[in-house]
Amino acid sequence: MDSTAQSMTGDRIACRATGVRANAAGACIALLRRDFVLAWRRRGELFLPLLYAVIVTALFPFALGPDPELLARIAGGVLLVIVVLAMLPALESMFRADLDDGTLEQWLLAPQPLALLALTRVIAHWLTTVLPLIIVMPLLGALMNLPVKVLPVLIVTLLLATPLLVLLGAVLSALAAGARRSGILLALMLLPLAVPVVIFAAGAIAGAQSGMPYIAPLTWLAAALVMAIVLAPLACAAALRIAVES
Amino acid sequence: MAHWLAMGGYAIYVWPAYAVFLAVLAWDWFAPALRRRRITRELRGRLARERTRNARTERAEAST
Amino acid sequence: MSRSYLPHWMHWLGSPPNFYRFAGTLRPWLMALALASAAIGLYGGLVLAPPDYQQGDAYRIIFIHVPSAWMSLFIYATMAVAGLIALVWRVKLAEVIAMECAPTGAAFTFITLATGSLWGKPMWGTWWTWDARLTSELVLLFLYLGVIGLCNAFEDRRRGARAASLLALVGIVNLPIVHYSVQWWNTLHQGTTVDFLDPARSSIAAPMLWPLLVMALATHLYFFASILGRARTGLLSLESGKQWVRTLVDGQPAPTMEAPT
Amino acid sequence: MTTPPAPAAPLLSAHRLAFSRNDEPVFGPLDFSLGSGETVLVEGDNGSGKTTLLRVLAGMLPPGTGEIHFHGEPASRDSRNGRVLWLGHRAGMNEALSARENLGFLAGLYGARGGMTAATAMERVGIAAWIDEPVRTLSAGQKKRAGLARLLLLQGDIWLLDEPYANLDRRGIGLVNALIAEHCASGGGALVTSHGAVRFADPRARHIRLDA
Repeated sequence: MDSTAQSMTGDRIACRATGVRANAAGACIALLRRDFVLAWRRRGELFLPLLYAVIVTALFPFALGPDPELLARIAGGVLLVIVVLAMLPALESMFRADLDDGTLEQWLLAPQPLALLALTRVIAHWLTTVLPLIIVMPLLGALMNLPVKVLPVLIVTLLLATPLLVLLGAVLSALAAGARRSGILLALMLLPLAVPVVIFAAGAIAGAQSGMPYIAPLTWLAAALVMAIVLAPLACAAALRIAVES
Repeated sequence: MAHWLAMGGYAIYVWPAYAVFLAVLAWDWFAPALRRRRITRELRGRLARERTRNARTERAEAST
Repeated sequence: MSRSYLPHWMHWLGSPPNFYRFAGTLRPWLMALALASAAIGLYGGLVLAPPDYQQGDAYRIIFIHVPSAWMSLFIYATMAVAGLIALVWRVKLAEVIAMECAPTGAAFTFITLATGSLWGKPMWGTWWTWDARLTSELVLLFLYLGVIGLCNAFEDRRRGARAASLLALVGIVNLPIVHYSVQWWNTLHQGTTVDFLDPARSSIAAPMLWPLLVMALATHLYFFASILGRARTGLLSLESGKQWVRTLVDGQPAPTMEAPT
Repeated sequence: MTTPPAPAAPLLSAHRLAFSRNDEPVFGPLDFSLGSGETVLVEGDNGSGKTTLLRVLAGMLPPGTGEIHFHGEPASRDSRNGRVLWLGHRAGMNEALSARENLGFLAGLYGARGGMTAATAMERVGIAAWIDEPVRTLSAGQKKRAGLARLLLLQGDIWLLDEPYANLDRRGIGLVNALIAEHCASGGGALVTSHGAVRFADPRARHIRLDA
């Protein structure tokens, strides 16, 4: 860390003399690195969503009976819903700590656009809390007897759908950060926004499962993701400004 | 009249629908009135307390 | 803030005491008109209009169901516009109106769902179906509840109003997407779709159409009367420290000065 | 540090600046400017709007009426960000990370000053030994000092310091005054709030008095 600061200092002297501001890429990398260090320090917490997903997945066969065909038929949708539910608790605390300790005030005055920092935070959040869920998908798929040919489609779907959900969740999390309590409120706010995502994701998975074309819903998801990458950070930044105002 | 009330056999669907409509809108209409009454009552209490407080300090000032 | 380029009357009306008085005068008239037109509309719909040749008398739910559905969307749009004004210009009145729209909008959305369910049971044989329109309406109800919940979760009501306004704006981008996606989803799972007798079909006969339109007028008038009353109450609680509220509440001039310390 | 030649616009200036919360005036209208090398002390009792004034200047609250200029440009994200450093009641540091990690991150956002590292900044504020401890374990005074280290490390010529003396012992207060003096000597400026209990070192500092 010290050496980074040292090496940064080198460029900054030049920056200062010419009046050039700290660059955006460097800021994003610094934020990513910080969030990774923080996640690593709390790595125990990162396992909780995984554990949750495994437990819930394991409950389904008990509740529905071990009929492999039944499980195979519902596996895709069930796993999708489990991933969405497992993502929820972490979404709530996306900005809360930073608001409470004053870090957001520092974000607000940083030379970089607030939306860029918010987008970087979304990326860090997705990589640390959601990616592990996607990585264990083959295991969960096996528990649910998911047909092997569906697994790649499921994973691609999740790779498109979960960033979208995290982007939407970031806006809501920023909105709720200034509030007294959130918890169930975040789920209530997320539901309407998540409906289209879940519909298209489930459509792609169902298509793959029944041998029908699944490219169209994936394309819609991808288009929505591109749109959200542009718009959601802006909304998130506006929400963070409201949260910091007091 | 009874024929009309029967709604061609659909009375158990039609009239509850109208009842829901009226009940929900009645709630919507009267809820703010109740809230308003609570607000004015609280405010009146606050103003009364303020007045007694001011009267007391004025008396205290007069006596010193 | 720079509100000076707004028309003069808007500026005047934006002042809470002015709005309070103006709304107080207008409200009874609007409500009287709403009740009168509702009486005409209901008489036309429940008495004059003939039974439907397919649905018998069950279709008479249309006279409240469809106006409520229209209102649920109209109020959402109103809320979003007021929310936008609240966010951009920070007009207090716009914040109040945006937030007071939400309960009434939720009420109409709930009515739409409940009456739709009561209509659906005899027509489709089921209380609920995941039809595109019903599902969108349900999502709309959740949007309203989210706005109400977010607004109330804030200690500072004005900040809560602005946060909830932003949520309302996000929701208005979301609504068409929801509607489209639900339609797509519904055609995908064709088995669950029930033959929906389109209630707003344009081929509706004139004796049925005019009561429907009069009822739509009545609900709009009701909404305007209701939002004026709600906004009055909202302003009263938000401005409770102000002189005009104090004079209004107890008729006597309030103490001009805090107790000297 | 490079300062523009003499007739340059002040670092920060406010013209008829006023703020109302819920239509109750909080402060103002105020006219003041903060030139290069100057310190402005904002005094007033609790509730007189000192913190609010600083938050308005920092863009965390919308200005009610009036104008704010940074380096002669009307206040906006572009004219403000990267020039202003903010020290508020909260440290602006994550409790689970060490001061070194926090400072490293913020240096990534703001850029670090020439010749300054997290270590040298922490050394200067006298808590070098705690640089690798989680911020959670620092005392309130040490957190404040860590916040001062942030001011030293990061680029930005306008310091907005909200109650920098709070939680500090006598030596800490001396340190704050010394840091402000150094910052001003190198061409920066500082706007400092204080509820008046602390004697401000620089006799040339200008004062703004806010009354409740």
